Amino acid sequence: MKMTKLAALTAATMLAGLPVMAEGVKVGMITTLSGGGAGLGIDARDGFMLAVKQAGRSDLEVVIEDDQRKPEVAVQLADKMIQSDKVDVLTGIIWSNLAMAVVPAAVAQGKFYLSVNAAPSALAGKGCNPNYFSVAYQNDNLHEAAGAYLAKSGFKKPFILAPNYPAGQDSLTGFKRFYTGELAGEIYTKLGQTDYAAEIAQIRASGADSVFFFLPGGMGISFTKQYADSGVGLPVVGPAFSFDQGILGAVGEAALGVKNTSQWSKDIDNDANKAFVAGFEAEYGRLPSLYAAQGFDTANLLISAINKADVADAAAFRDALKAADFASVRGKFSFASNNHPIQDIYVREVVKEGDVITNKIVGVAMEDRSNAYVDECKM
Amino acid sequence: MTEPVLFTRNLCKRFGALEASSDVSLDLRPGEIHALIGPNGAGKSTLIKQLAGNISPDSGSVWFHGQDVTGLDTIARARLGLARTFQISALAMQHTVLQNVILGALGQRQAALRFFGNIMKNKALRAESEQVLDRVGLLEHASTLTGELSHGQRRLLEVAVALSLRPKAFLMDEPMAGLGADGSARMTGFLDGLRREAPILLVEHDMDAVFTLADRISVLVYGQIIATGTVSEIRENPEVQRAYLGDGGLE
Amino acid sequence: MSRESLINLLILLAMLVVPAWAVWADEPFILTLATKVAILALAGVGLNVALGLGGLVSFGHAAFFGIGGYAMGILASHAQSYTALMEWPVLIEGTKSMPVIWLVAVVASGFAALLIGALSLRTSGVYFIMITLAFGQMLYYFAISWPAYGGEDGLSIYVRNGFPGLHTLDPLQFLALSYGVLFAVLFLVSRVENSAFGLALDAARQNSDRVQAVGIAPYRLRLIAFVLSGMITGLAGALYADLNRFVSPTMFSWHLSGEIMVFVILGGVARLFGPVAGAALFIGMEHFLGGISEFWQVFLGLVLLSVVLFARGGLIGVLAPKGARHD
Amino acid sequence: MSGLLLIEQVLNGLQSGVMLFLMAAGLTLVFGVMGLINLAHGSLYMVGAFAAAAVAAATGSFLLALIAALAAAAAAGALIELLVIRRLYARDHLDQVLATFALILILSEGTRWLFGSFPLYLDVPSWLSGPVSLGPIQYPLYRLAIIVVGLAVAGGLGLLIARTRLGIRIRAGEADREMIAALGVDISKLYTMVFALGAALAGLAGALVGAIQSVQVGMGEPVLILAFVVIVIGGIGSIKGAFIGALLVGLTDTLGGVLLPQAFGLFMEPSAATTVGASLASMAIYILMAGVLIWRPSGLFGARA
Repeated sequence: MKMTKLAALTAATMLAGLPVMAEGVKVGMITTLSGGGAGLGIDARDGFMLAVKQAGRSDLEVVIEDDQRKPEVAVQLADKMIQSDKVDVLTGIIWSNLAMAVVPAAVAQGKFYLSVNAAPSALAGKGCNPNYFSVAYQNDNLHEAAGAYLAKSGFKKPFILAPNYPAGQDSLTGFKRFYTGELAGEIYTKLGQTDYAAEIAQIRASGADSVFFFLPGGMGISFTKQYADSGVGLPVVGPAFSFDQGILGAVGEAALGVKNTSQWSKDIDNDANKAFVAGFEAEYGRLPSLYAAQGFDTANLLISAINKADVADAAAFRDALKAADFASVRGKFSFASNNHPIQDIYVREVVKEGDVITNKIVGVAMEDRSNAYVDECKM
Repeated sequence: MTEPVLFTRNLCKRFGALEASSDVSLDLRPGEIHALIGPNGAGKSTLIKQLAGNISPDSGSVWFHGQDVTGLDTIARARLGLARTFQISALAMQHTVLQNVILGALGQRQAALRFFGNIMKNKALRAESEQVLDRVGLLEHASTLTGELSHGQRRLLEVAVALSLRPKAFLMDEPMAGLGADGSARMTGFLDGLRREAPILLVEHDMDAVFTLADRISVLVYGQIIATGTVSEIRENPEVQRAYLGDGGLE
Repeated sequence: MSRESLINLLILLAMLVVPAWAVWADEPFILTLATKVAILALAGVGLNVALGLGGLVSFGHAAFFGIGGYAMGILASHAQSYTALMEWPVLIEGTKSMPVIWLVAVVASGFAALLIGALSLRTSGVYFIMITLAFGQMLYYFAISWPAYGGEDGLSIYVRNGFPGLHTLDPLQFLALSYGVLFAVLFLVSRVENSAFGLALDAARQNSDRVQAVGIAPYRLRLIAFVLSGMITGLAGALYADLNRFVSPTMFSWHLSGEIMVFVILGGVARLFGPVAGAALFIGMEHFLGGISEFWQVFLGLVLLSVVLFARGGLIGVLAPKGARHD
Repeated sequence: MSGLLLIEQVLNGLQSGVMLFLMAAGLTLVFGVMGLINLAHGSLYMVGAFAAAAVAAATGSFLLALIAALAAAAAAGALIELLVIRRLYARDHLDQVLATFALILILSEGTRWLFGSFPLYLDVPSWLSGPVSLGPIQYPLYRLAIIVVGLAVAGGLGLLIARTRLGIRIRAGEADREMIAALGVDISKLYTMVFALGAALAGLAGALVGAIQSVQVGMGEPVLILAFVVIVIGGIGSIKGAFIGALLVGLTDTLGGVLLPQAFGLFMEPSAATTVGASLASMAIYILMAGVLIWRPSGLFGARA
């Protein structure tokens, strides 16, 4: 039985038995390729591999494995990649809980970890590490931006909700960091909940003037559709996750007009981004998502470091990464002292372009935003 | 007259409109075989279940060895020494014949909660259980899986497990059921000797066996005991003949 | 020697040969994989006490696996951050010592099994399957939404806990330790199977009326079996947490209960080495199929399905069908 | 909380309850008649939703999509019954659990193979979208429609079982398996039909719910667990029990999520109250189920274990 797609990607892996070239870099990508959350991992992988392909380097090998969105599987894959594949750099994890399981042990063993998405606060503050870089954001950023946007736009009484798990709690905390006014209500929903009728009824009854929600994956699809159908009609703002390209197709017109915060959008006006969007569409036949953009940037950051330093010289390689000397699809991009990005965060609106429902930038929520944990990080 | 080993006082049990036991008072005296007969649906099974403790009566009481056991369950009654055989063989079919008997011996000694030591290598238990198997003539099958036994052999094994409890009384629910003429004769011979060890309350359809074995017979019809007496008393009782044996009489 | 013993011996041999080969070929990950097999097999051995011997189809054994895991996670995280677990009424500190963690894991999961078992054993058949599932789900949602120990993120322990005289971070030494625990438990379980308790429990599975009629309470037998089973699975949970140096609520998920059950069925229900064979087969398939296709779970499903339909009694059941047992 | 809001929440609980009933009815029938535990029932729910999304995308018609969901799920059910399930009737529950667990893996990943890894689009049709006024309450029309359809199906199923020949055979099969063979009924055909009927109901639920939720791989599993909770509470094999159980679970889940955090808010500070309340709410239905089983070990209307 031959599965061509992965086979091609892992073909390089098959040569692992050969002696490792002195200057070669081996990357282990652990990401979610099966089950309900597979779309995100596939996008991150495709974005990453697009950059690798464009770079055309023979000294860069990528081993890709499916974590099934299970933390213990991710840990075991990390062990495998470190012990058997002898990778230098790990990347690919989408979910914060998986990152929490993998990253501390990996960096403790002297490996580099470049995050394509997950960036929990624990790894930005006290648990920061010189070998750990988040290329995406710090988890709180998009929520902070949503709070800042609502405050700036003059809303007085937002209703906020998120699932009852650490990332959800971080989300509402992040929102409230930049929105300090009155709240119409604050609720935690069950993780994986699919019916939000009860919450929507509460929103309707609360006298709110706007709604902020963080409901990743299928939860956001369900909420958006049900909210649109309820006729409540208050302005909605959320982080980009629930309005990303992979998801908009499933939400459909229910999402039109929703504002969402993101550090990337396909209409950011710079050459790198234009080339990326066109290249991704040509390669895979679909529009890129936020995760694809993050994967693409991660690979380009890595390649920029390889160009400057030998991975065997950890200190030099670390400095090369930290310089962030690559053309980010986001335009401006640099690392704060805790290895998390300093970047602009935009407000996008969901619009219809021809037949395609997609996002358009309508403003900047925060400029040169770093993160709240810089001072806690001692390294 | 000696105190009965097992007796009931005014047992009543209803299932909806059906009166399964109606004011039943019955006793089992030391050394006797007391047969309980009656047409199908007369309430024999319900009565046995109340004696064994599977179901509790609506009113009335069950006494065993001078103790009111009405509120006790099957397990507690078995521990007091009431050994029961089932109408349909209830055995551990994947166990060997010997293991089934050893289970009985474990129950008798209240020794099931021992977690170490190979039970099949316990010499005392083994010897005792093999002796019981020898008595019912199954010793040569000690290592056979119970599921591979013939029907008749299973009935004998039921009796052997009951014996291993060293009971103070037996409750036997149709031990002859499904046995051929040979098997019945063998079982009859065996039970005949058994009454000296402990009295037997015998529910049985096989009238030959009943008339051969029983010291006394009680006749249950529509949940009521209509007569109790010796074999000849019952044979001659007109009420029994009318109610139970209307067509054909007792053979 | 019976056929089953011969197969057990072969399994034992394979368990030793594979790591030896891995060391020779310098494939340390195979050692990690073998450790995973041993630990999950241990969880299966635990379930098999309830399932195989007691006939109790528990669909909630992840509860005990998770409790064992969290016993490790909570104790080690307190030791790691030098904070006390409890200061009043008695001072309880965290620990990084495996033997202490194991003891806590076994006691805690045993206690949970006592509670869950005492309530669940009032039901039987499908209801028992479902009520154990419900208890597992209850703990799963509790673990997710309980913020003190990481919620859905779980807890990371940066350094594997210690065992006197061993360097536990060394894959080979940790494998040896896991094997040691597995073999000790297998020995213990085989003793229990042959004991008076084992005989009575097995009889209660086959015919509850019979056991009651000889004056033994099946409820008590089953409850003890369930507790023993929960304790073993809890111990496996603590080891598994140490293997990953991480615990999370997924250890409580019903998928995990299902997987532990799959190990047992795949290898052979009520066979001493069944869970070992089953776990090895399952993890082997997971590992190798994962490299073939993104949709490897389809093939895993097909293999499992064929085993149920065409290879009754699991691996050991096919290789050594149960015939007459002679003593 | 105002009375009006409470009424709205009760309606929401009712709506989620009737959808659960569609799922649970098939499970409980299959168990009652064939004695089979089917973990793959949630996959049939997913099949219905995917079929509906595919047909809606191709034709634009929601009604056609519903018909497609019914047909696809029934066909998948019949196929699964013929190929796999019928070999399992004589097996113990353990084998059934393993085999249907394997079916979940095959169906879920097979669907992803076919439809890709991204959620599909399925929306409420325009003629059912938006809210309607029920006196002072604004309530989404589509959800009202779901309640009506669910109750109608429940009624229809009740009639089917009480009045039709198929129903008589189903009841006979529940009471005594040998008896219906003796009646000269082709038992394997009956089993296939019952299984396909259960699958069709699950598929219908998947399509109806898919329009307001997310059509994605794995969507059936949470519902499956809930449906099991329902039939266990109601008593396995009892359609009436499934109906009562579904409403109980729907209401507990919905109202628990709303009321518990507020109840804790009475004596705790707000953020702790929401956390504790939400934690407890997520366990509420399992606590309900354990409670019912401890009180009545064979469920509310269960006859046999």
